[in-house]
Amino acid sequence: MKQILIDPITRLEGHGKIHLFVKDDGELANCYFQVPELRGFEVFAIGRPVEEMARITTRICGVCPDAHHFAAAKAADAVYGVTIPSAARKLRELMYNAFYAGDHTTHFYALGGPDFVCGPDAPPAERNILGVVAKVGLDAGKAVIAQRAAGQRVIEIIGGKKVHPVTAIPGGNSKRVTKEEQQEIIKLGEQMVEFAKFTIKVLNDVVLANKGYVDLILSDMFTHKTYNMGLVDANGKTNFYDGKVRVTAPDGSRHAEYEPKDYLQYVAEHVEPYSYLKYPYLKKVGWKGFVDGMESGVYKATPLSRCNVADGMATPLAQAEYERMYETLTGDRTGKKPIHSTLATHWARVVELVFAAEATLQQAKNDEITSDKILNPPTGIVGEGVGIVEAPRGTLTHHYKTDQNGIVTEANLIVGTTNNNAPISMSIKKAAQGLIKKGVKVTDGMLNRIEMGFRAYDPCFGCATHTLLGEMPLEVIVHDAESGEVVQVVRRNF
Amino acid sequence: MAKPKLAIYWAASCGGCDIAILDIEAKILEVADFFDLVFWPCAMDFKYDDVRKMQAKEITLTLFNGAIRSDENYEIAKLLRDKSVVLCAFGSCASEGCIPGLANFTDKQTIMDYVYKTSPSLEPGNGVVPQPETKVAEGTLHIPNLWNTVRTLPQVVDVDYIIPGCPPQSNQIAAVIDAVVDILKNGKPLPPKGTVLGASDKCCCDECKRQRNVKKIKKFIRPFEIVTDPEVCLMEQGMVCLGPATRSGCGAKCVAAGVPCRGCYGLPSNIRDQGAKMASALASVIDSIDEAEIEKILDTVADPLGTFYRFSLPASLLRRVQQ
Amino acid sequence: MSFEPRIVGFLCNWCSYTGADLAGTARMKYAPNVMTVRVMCSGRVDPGFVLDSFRAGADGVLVCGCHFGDCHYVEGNHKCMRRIAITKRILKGMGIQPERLRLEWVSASEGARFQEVVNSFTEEIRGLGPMRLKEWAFVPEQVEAAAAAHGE
Amino acid sequence: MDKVKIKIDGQQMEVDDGTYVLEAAKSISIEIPTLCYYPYMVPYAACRICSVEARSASGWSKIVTACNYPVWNGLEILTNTPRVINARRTNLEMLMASCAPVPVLQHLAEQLGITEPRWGTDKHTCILCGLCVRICDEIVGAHALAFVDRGANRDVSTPFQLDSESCILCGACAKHCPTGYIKMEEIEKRFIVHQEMNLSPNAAITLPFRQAVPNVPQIVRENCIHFKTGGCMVCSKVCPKDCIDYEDSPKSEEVEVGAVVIATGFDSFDPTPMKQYGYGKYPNVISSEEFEVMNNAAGPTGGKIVMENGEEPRAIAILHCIGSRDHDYHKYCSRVCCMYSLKFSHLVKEKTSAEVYQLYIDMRSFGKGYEEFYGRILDEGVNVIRGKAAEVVPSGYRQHEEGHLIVRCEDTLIGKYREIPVDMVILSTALEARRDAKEFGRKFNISTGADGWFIEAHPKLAPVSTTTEGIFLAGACQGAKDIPDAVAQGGAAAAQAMKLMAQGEVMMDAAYAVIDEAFCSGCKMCNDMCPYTAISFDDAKKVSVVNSALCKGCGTCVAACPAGAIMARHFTDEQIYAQIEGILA
Repeated sequence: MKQILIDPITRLEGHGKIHLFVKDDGELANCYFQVPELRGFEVFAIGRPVEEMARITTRICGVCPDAHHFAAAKAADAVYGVTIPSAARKLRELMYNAFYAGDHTTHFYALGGPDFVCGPDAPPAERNILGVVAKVGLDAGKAVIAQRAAGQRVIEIIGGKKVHPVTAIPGGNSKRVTKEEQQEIIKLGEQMVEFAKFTIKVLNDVVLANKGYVDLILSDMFTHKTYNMGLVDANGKTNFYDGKVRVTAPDGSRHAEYEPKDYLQYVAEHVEPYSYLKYPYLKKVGWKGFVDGMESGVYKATPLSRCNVADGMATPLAQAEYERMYETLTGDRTGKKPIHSTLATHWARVVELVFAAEATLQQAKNDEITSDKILNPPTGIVGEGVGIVEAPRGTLTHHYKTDQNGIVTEANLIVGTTNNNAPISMSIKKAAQGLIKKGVKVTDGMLNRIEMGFRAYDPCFGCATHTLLGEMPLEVIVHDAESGEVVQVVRRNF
Repeated sequence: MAKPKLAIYWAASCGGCDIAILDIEAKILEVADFFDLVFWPCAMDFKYDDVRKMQAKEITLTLFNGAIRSDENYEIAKLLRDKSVVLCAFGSCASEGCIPGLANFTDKQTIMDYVYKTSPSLEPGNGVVPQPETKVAEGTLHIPNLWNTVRTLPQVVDVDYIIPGCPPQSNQIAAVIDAVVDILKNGKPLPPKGTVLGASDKCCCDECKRQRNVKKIKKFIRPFEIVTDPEVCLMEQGMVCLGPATRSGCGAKCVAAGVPCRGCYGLPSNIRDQGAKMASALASVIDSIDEAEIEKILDTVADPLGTFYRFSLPASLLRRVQQ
Repeated sequence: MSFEPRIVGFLCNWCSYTGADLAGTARMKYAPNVMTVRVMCSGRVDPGFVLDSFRAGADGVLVCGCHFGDCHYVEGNHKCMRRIAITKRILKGMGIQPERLRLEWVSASEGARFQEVVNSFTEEIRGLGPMRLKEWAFVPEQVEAAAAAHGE
Repeated sequence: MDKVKIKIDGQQMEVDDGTYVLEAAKSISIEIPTLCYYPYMVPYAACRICSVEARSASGWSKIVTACNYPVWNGLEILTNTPRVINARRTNLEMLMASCAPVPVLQHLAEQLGITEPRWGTDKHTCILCGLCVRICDEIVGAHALAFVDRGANRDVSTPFQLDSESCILCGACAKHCPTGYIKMEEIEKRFIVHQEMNLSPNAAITLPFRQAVPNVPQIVRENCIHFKTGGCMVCSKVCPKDCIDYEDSPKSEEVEVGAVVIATGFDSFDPTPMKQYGYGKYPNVISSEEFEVMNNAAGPTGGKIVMENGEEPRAIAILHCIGSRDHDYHKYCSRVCCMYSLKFSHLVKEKTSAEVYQLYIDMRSFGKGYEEFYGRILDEGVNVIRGKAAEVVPSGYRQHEEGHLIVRCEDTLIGKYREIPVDMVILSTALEARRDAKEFGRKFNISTGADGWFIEAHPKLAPVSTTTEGIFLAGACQGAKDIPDAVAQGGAAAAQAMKLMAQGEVMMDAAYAVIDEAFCSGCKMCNDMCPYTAISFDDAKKVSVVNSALCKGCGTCVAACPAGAIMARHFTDEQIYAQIEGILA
């Protein structure tokens, strides 16, 4: 028996590892996905003032601190039982959309993009953002950087700081936005929308024009019929900042739609001894292991999932793209029939990117965001609160209990990517099984396909940081499980 | 001549430092152009072996972010120390432990117990706790051993320079890069070892635009309790603000945004314990000489320890909570 | 052998330090466990000094200043009182018994009182037992040993 | 006013027109008896004892009352013609008909040669002259007294004989009542001794204390009639130099000085709590201070050493160490008592023939000539007994010792218990720090020792300096000492102060705080910290600055500075951390 260790693949809280156990005959015996780090935020949150959690939990992830900032802030609002002024709410939502626009952009172009724009089997040297740039035009690279910068700038204006924003406090926001700043945001918003349109064009010309890709997307190797989870607003449309959590079954039927505070009735976390990261699943369905289907509680919380659960998008361009995606992949433009092919997540991400850009511009134009009334200082205290937002990488839950002084006595966090821990493991395994066969030498292309399996989830940290240097090189060491001696080394792109 | 080699590694951290590096925007191209980026886990793949194979001091500059929390972190830290001419603790985690350092208020066992035994969202009846070593049908799986105590980089290896901040502000990073390039290109002398780069010797108040008058405090208030006066020093409005005991360089962004400083830029050069100093300063401006009243006023400080030591616990004089 | 507490005493130059002197010139016997650091005023005592004393291995810290109203610098002792109050909270939070830090007012003429304070505090600390800092120092060998045992 | 020529008993004189005869006569010291006369009031002529004969050049003559008969040009007055005497006699006899026993009248009767008043005598003592009523009205202004009833029942009294609320108990009526009909309470002699220490406790015009500087009397408003009723003002009428200013009141003035010499002295120990010595219980047990007053030639007894009953004592015991060298009171030795006690015995021997007993613990006759003086005392036959008095008891329980005191003690030299009968006991009380020394010291930032005396900077090297620059100590406020020592120390203190002033500059202690601009960010934490306001804010540089001249180097700002920008020279953080490291190494 041989063991193939892919280490590290990506960073959630720390690195991830993939173990491929290969029988002597070359058949894949099994595959394990590990997350070898644990921080324990839930524990050292205890004793901290709940309003500080929005500034502490941002440090769970420096890539999507904004998601943690708002999830914690919303939980804190709930703890103090206070409704924030609509101006504050609009500011938060605006900032969050801008963040989404930047984040999705980088993932699409840097991470997901190359696989399609350049092709999964293209030589690695080309299969990176530079390759993308070569294909779609020289300015694209700069545009991507500009798009990120735009997102970060809006965050800085509203959130106070680019990385680890600080302004959301119980009862609202601490920083007002001036008229001048509003004008700047509007400009940036326009830039984002333009870029979104450009992205749609790229998707069309390069990806959808190529039947091979569509087939690849739809291929069984990248398909998991799991439950889906996502936030929807009052009209059932996708919303990142707020709403009800909606869960739909593999067959598209409604499994549940609940208020954040009820999350414990619907979600539970399974533990495996070889990974620090827990495996959330649907409580009511139950943990049946790493399998999909109606009977397994495994669910996905990805851009695609959000599209699957939502009745559509709230902005025109995004809605159009949404319908086109479903028409192309399911033949039903309403989106009633869920899409299960993992790779379609990239497309869904573009849909969200368009929505985020449009929403940013829309909300930036609302003069209410320059209002002075952005804080309702809390008067009473409830003592418990749950805050849920949609992080780009999945539904993010913060849950706090406090004493009468608002000091945290108990905390529970279900982080974005964690939701997809089980699906990621499954995707990797399925891809590996599809590739590593008797007598087949493990090649670079194979590894990339394996990687495509989890990259679609955009696991936290696998993302933005790839912008410059292209898609992640990978090395697989195939070695004898018993002796541990190396029998085969596959290297790529060093 | 061969490009100087640059390595960027992160141990126990959130990735914000890397994002901050990317936030220098177009300048990143300059970096890529000037340096040979041999090692940037979140930007490119790497194998520890490749680093091991390098010559000693082969890497010109290593920016190391993240605290030291596991054997793996420690291994890499030692490795990079050997291979680098200049090892730089980059960001709050590496230099003082930062938020992950708050884990020093508790211990590994408590964390494991909570996360895998008492967390409300656990699978009903779960008895499984991750093990360092797990036998599966096909073989054995390992996960690195977590330390009970979070360490800072300077505590485990010899560090040349420190770049503070959570994360270091992009403009500061850019400035440091310019300086480094200048040194390498024009053979400028290196700053003395232990120098803090990308920050100033003064404290946060230096960059804070707010009006400061008289500090006399009868009751401490929390950031959300009042609509703050945007012109006046937050501490004079009753908030516990770590600005006075925090190195400047961040641009006082948080205070400008209406929330008090929490000290992410670490302690100024002349003091040894950020928390103790802040405590001393606060106690000094409490407006009472009556013991009972003083205790009352101190009671209004929500979570003094977690506030004074928000970022610096592992680097503080006592380093961790004693049981 | 029995446990001999090591106590750092920060004494105000004008009162307790002179008081200690008086106790000495009066040939009063008191526990030798307190090692004194002279400061001009108890108001000079920085919580950092207290923490660093424990860091450096002290089992207790004694701070002595002038009685209220007698401070040579008007109200340094009041500032000291406030700082000690907050320092005790820090110690508590850090898992160190606040009793290991004691603040006493001893005037220049109270040699006998100084003797009494030192003796009683020494006994109290003796009762609390030695102060051991947990995992303060970083010992690579231990870590590597652990790692080895851990099989990585 | 125009003058008129008159003649009194043959003496020519010129007086202002309208002057009363009585005043004119007084001015050339011709005695005319009076009863109801009081100089500062409108004469009333009630008693008519001042009758004189008035003559004109034209030859007519008549009897008038001198007190209220104004002079006119050419008037001649005769004060002792048979006619005048007869008139006075008649008036007196009439008064005596009701008030025979009054000494004043008896005295006059003698002068006028009355043996048997014609209309008999009675036992009343009020001659109804009304002086009291008029004083109460015109001078005091209390209007508390009046004539009541009429005819034979006429009397002076408060309305309805009730205690009057209008009466302010000033005692003016009693003081001026010619017959002593109106009395105030008797005042004990002992009490007078106390009174004399400040010219009576409730006098309206007093000296704050003897040797007061400036040594001038002042009005005590709460005791002064004028401030009660708005009346009186007699003093202003009496004072020949018009010094009386009722509006004058204590003022406080601010003076800028470069040095201060504190010489607040001592309080003397109050022996009342030491019940065993019966101070305050037995009138003839007095404190050393009271004895000093008694010895004062200007004192209440005119320097005579007398007992309560005014008699000279036959034996006096002087008890040493009352309150000093005593674990229940002051452990220290007051240093001066031995010598002044010896001086007392010398005085007693000098002024009286009384036996003197000195009861001492140790005889501390240090210093120049002291021991010799001790020898002299012994030669004078003073009994010195080594042994502290145990108690003083009345000797009442023994027949032959009525009204005397017994001092019980152990004579440790002969090892016997003794009971010494004496008439008077003098307690040599301890010197103790002023009661307000502590709070007074705070004003100057100087501290007091356990026994309350101010603490000098150094007992040997800086005995007159204090821990505060420019503040010096002189005399007993720094510790019990006798006059020569006090004078010496005073001189030294003055010299120190002079030195400061002469220098015109002060030497700074090297230990003061400095702010390093490079590290100060102007958070202003320290600005209100300094008790000496040595820290100011430099708005130009946006940093705080320490004025090293004002800084005393306490270092509280150093501990407060959150940026570590302030350094306490000679007590830097580095130094202290190094000490911690060192002592625990």
